Amino acid sequence: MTAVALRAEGLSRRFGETLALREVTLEVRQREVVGVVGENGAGKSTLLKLLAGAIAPDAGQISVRGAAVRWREIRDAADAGIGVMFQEPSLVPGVSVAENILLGHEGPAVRFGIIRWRKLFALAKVSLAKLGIKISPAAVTHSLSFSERQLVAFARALAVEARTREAPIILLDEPTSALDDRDIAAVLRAVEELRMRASVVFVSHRLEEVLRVCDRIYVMKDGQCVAECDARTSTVDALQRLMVGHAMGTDVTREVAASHVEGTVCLEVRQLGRRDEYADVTLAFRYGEVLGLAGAAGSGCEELCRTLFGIDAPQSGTMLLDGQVVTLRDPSDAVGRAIVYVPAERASEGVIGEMSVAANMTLAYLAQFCGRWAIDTRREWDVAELWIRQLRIATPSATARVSDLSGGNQQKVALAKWLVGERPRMLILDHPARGLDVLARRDILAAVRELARDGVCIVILADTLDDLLAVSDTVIVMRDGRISARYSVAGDRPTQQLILEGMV
Amino acid sequence: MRHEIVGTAAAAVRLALALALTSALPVAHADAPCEKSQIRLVNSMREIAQPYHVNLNKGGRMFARWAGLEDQYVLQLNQGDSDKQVALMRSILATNAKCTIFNVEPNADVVMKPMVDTAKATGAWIVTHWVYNRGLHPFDGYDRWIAHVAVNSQDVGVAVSDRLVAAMDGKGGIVVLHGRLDTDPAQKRFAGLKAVLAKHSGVTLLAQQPANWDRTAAFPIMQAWLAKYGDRIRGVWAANDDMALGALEALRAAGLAGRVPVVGVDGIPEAIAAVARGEMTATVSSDAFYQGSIGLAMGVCVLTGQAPAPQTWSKQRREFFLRVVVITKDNAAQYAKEPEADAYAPEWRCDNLWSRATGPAF
Amino acid sequence: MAPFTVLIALVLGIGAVVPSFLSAYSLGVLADAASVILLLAIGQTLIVVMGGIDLSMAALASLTSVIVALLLPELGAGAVLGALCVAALIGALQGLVHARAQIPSFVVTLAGLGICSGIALAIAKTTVPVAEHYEVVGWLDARSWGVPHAFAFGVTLLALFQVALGCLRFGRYLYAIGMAERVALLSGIRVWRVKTLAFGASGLCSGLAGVCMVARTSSGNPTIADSLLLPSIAAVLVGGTAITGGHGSLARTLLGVCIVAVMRVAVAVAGIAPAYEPIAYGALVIIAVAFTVDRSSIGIVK
Amino acid sequence: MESRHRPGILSVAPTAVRGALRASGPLLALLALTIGFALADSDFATIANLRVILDSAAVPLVLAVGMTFVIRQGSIDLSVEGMMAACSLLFACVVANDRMQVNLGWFGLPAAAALGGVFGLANGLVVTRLRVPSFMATLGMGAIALGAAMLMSGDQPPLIQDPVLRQWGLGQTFGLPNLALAAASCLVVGLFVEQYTRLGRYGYVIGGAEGVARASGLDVDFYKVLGFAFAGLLIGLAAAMESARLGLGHVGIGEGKMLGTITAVVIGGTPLSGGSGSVRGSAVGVLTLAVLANGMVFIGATPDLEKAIQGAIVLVAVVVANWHLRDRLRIVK
Repeated sequence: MTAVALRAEGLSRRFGETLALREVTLEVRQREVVGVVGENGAGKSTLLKLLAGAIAPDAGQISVRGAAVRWREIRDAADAGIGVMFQEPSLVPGVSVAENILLGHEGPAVRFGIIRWRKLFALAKVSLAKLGIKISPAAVTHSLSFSERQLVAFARALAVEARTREAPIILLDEPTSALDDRDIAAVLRAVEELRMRASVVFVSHRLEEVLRVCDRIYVMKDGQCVAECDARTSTVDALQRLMVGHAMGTDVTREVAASHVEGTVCLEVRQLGRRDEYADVTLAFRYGEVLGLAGAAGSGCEELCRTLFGIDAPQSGTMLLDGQVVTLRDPSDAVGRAIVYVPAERASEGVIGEMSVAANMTLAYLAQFCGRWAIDTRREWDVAELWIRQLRIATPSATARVSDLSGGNQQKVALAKWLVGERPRMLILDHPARGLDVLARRDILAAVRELARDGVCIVILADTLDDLLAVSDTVIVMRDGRISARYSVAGDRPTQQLILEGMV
Repeated sequence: MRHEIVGTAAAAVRLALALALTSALPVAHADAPCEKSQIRLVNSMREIAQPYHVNLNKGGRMFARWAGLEDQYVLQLNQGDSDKQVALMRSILATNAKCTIFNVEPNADVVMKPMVDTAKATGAWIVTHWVYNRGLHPFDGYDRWIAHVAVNSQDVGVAVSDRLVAAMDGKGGIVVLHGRLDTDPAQKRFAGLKAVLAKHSGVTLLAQQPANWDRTAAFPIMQAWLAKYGDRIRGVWAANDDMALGALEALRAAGLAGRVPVVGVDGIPEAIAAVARGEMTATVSSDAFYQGSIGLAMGVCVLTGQAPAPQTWSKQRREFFLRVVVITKDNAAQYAKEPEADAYAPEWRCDNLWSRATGPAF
Repeated sequence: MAPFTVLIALVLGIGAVVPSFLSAYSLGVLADAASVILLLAIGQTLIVVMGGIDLSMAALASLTSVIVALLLPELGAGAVLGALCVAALIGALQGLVHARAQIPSFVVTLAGLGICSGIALAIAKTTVPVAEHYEVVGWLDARSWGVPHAFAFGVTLLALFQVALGCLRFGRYLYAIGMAERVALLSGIRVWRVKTLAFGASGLCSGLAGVCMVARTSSGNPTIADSLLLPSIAAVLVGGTAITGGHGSLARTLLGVCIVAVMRVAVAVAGIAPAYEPIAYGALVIIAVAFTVDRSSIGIVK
Repeated sequence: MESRHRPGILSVAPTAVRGALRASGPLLALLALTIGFALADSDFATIANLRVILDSAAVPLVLAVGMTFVIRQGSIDLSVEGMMAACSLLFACVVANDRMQVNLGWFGLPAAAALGGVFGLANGLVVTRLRVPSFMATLGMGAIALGAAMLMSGDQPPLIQDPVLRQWGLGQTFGLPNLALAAASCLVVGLFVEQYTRLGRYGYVIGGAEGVARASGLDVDFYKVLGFAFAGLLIGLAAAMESARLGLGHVGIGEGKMLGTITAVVIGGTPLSGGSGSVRGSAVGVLTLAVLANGMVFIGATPDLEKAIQGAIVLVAVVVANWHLRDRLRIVK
């Protein structure tokens, strides 16, 4: 058995009323990949933050290569050879990729206080090359796509290698959550390579991945470490049982497709076009129907949704809402016509972290919670309580701050925002299950089906084709700004392969 | 409450007055309103970074020392904040109001009414300077407002403008730097210039700009004018010395210092030196030392009973224009050095407080 | 409540040096001096909570004072109402330009500052005294039971706005915009309307400040309130409201106003030599804010 | 399991054309303003007047270079006026003058800059150690510096009598004002520091995402302090330049400079929230204001309305320069 690289013993951490982590003990040996799995809110991210020195434990002890350590800040951990990639891609938008990768460790590229850009780019390239990705180190970070930023964050965690003589310890929190297959493969390959020379803690909700790359797996539940198993002998089902206490069904329950009655048209677009984004899009969105949009980046799906929500005006074509020609001036106009939107980046776009759960839920339909003059807080809380129950939102109370909730629960709050008032006509969902665990994902997708059954017209951009096929009635595939294929999920039974072919 | 104070104060003054009339003694009498040790002298002004204000303060302190009241001399600075000037006055009057004398350089004319009203309400004594206070006069029921010592800004404007026109031989273009336009001196001094220009058709006003009494603001404006008008500028008229000196430096940069006549107002030492060197043509002094001290002198005379109560004074003695001096190369040497208390002592005497009055103001 | 402690400490500290400072008279004077800053700070708080800044308030107050002073003899109370409407309108217009043209509030209101003071200067030239119909505004300059009416008026207005912030949709939206404007936009809130309304309200507060200045000086003047801009912003921040938006309250602003008002005269009253006054003032500002900043809810101090 | 490559509909990146336009907005405003004045007054577009504009932009430019660093790191510096006063007095007192028997000659410049640096350092320490928001910290420090200046000023402002320094302040070299050349060197230094040093790069990081900066182990406080100190140095230098030009140490030397500098930086494209913007943009902002002030003198508008006209022009110029950036989801504070 090889030596222990990182050991945590009896770590506990409390956030306000919630005990996020309870006496967790974990051990990572040299050249070992350790998986940590658990539902959202099980304490995985908190554990990683403690290990990385981002927050201090209330109790417990961390030791690195046998020596007890007490970190005051992340830098101390970084100096000890710990590289970390957090779940929220924490990059600085206004500077180059290279600067982000080497942030705080530019030393080798600085001589006499002067930054030598060529050297800096070269250093960054080394880290990027390990992942086999082609992003220019000189690119400004805010011009990158979401997945590219994710990869840059990973590259940053790897950059610690160049700085330590010891074998590095790499902590990865959901490194694959927003990536496509090619990039996921690159990440997993990189982790495999790291095994040769480093120790890795790999947190993911994609259990197949975890089983593939990890040697040992810790299972967390409610802030505790409930099991430790050998990856070679474990299975997805076994892990799930340990995580939630019982076996999971295969997937989202959905109605038998045959019983689906075609609803009346809610929104119709005719020959819609905008700049070089999309052209000649003619589509009908029906009440009670979930319409999934599929397409690679640049296919025009995102841009079309922007137009549907009134963010960008179309340059040609017409939109008809309930048969009437309509022009959406801005998002508030869309909301006024009951066309609503759940954004992808919930932390910065979906919810206000510093406001209470109740205030977030009522933000959009506040007028309905007002008496003659004032906001009726009693009613506000009642409705919030109702939806907390309905969507099974795990929160201490309706007055808790949303930022204290886990990602899945935040997403539910973002969804509930559109449900507390009258039913919206049309609901646009932008990657609603991104970064969510199996259970939260199932809850969200089930809620979407439920809404469709209630007659809401739903447009969804999904993270995975799995999600897309699980929840949609109709799938529209777009390529180069045009619709390349349409499928009725119940009738055509399109395979993932078929849809992929339409996309590229 | 307020009426009571005023009432009793008025009664006291009437009593003092009666005694003063019956008594033949010229010195302080037993029933003077205040003991000397109680008297507090307050000079309220903008700041003490500019030479004019430095001299105001020096004049006040010089008088206090001369009168043996230096320990009771208080300086209040408002840093250009009118509201603060009033607030400061009101704060200090929490104690010993009736023996406090304010000599006020108003930050703006709007502070006049609140300040004299405060004096009226608390029983403090006040002498004001400078501004044109439309419809507001010490003799209209303000027994504690000893006097308003005004400066005839229009005459000042005329005086410097005359020197400027003379230096230009009565022809050519001039440029004008205004002070803060909402202030009375800025408007009146310019009115004086316009009056002079009306008589000299050879002199034309090329351009005018406000430079906020400020040297740094005047510099780039003068530069721009030089670029635009070049040698068509035959004279520079500035509403104060600070701006005149800023314009002078711009002229110096263009190699024109001493070749284009410049006039200003205030008589600050630097300007007097520039006049002596021949780089400025003229400046006008209202004598800050005198302005900083005369109000305090009046107050002490009244409070020690050496002068009768103000309401018995004639209107001309309660609101009058101050004599000003035009400083040119001829007399610059005379004003170049700091004056001594002895020079002012005769004018602080209680029977000679109006030696520089040139007649009723307004 | 840290700002409260600081205020008490300040007052008692000065009281120890200058006992007369604690007299009812002195405190009344203080409240009186604070009243205009208070009115300006109320409006400023609304804008700062939203994450913006309004540099035009003092100039707008000056403009209002001029309008009131010019029209009072002819229109009486109508002049006050008219001037307040104009002030609110100018404020709202700035908000509209800020929100619709998407120009930083700093730039819009800075331009507004120039425009307001320019117009004030152009229509008034210099001080406009008020004699006729002074009683329409004069009551603001009087006192009841030692409390200056202007201050009482300011506190009442502050209480009203505080209730509005806490109970009305407007208040909720204001904080939402301050905390996460993007979320507010995506939630269908008509952000531009809220901004226009908020700037309109701050314009109204400026107008009221201008009216108070007329009452206090019985005249209008194109630069009458200009020196109060920085103290009024300082008051908001000293109270602990974050300039980055989303945090803070009017209650904090009230304390901030009191602290600033005390500091403004305290240094002079305490008898520090004039040349050392700014130094003492500056040090006091830093020390006071070091205690009052609400670090628990403001993560990053900008 | 299949998955796709998706940024989410709100993070669709702006096209290259828009990005380019975004950067050039302030420059367009400057050009439009210049052309406007040139059309309004034929004497405006002359070499002589260009010199005047460059000369009048010199001191504001030095200030704006420093202010850009402070604003970009998410702070603000309101101590400009007080600090300029103190540095100006110090400068006048240590070069040949009519009051003190000291004569450091050219070393007066570094002395003034050093005093500015010290005040800047103090600003930074108050912000980072006492955690006082920079708005209030620098407001207080400005008052302290002003007090110090008043103490140094005493009864009479010290007059500078060093002919070499006066000539530097007023004269020209190669047909360009000396101060404009000095300011241009400051601009070059600013560009270099911005691009090639940690101070410059971390400014973007700290202003853009202070949390990330801290999480990455940057010594955020150190670089914030450094940013303030750098701005302080330049303020000191600007004060010395202005003093050399006017020939004295003057308490009011910075009057109006604080708001002017911040305005220049903001219309030059650096948002008050920090994280982006460049010294280059600020230079454009400074030139815009210099052209505006100069053009107003040329047009000779009625003094009463001048402030109003100036305000209106700034507003219109900024609105026009930014109109193409309008977006239904754009956040502008």
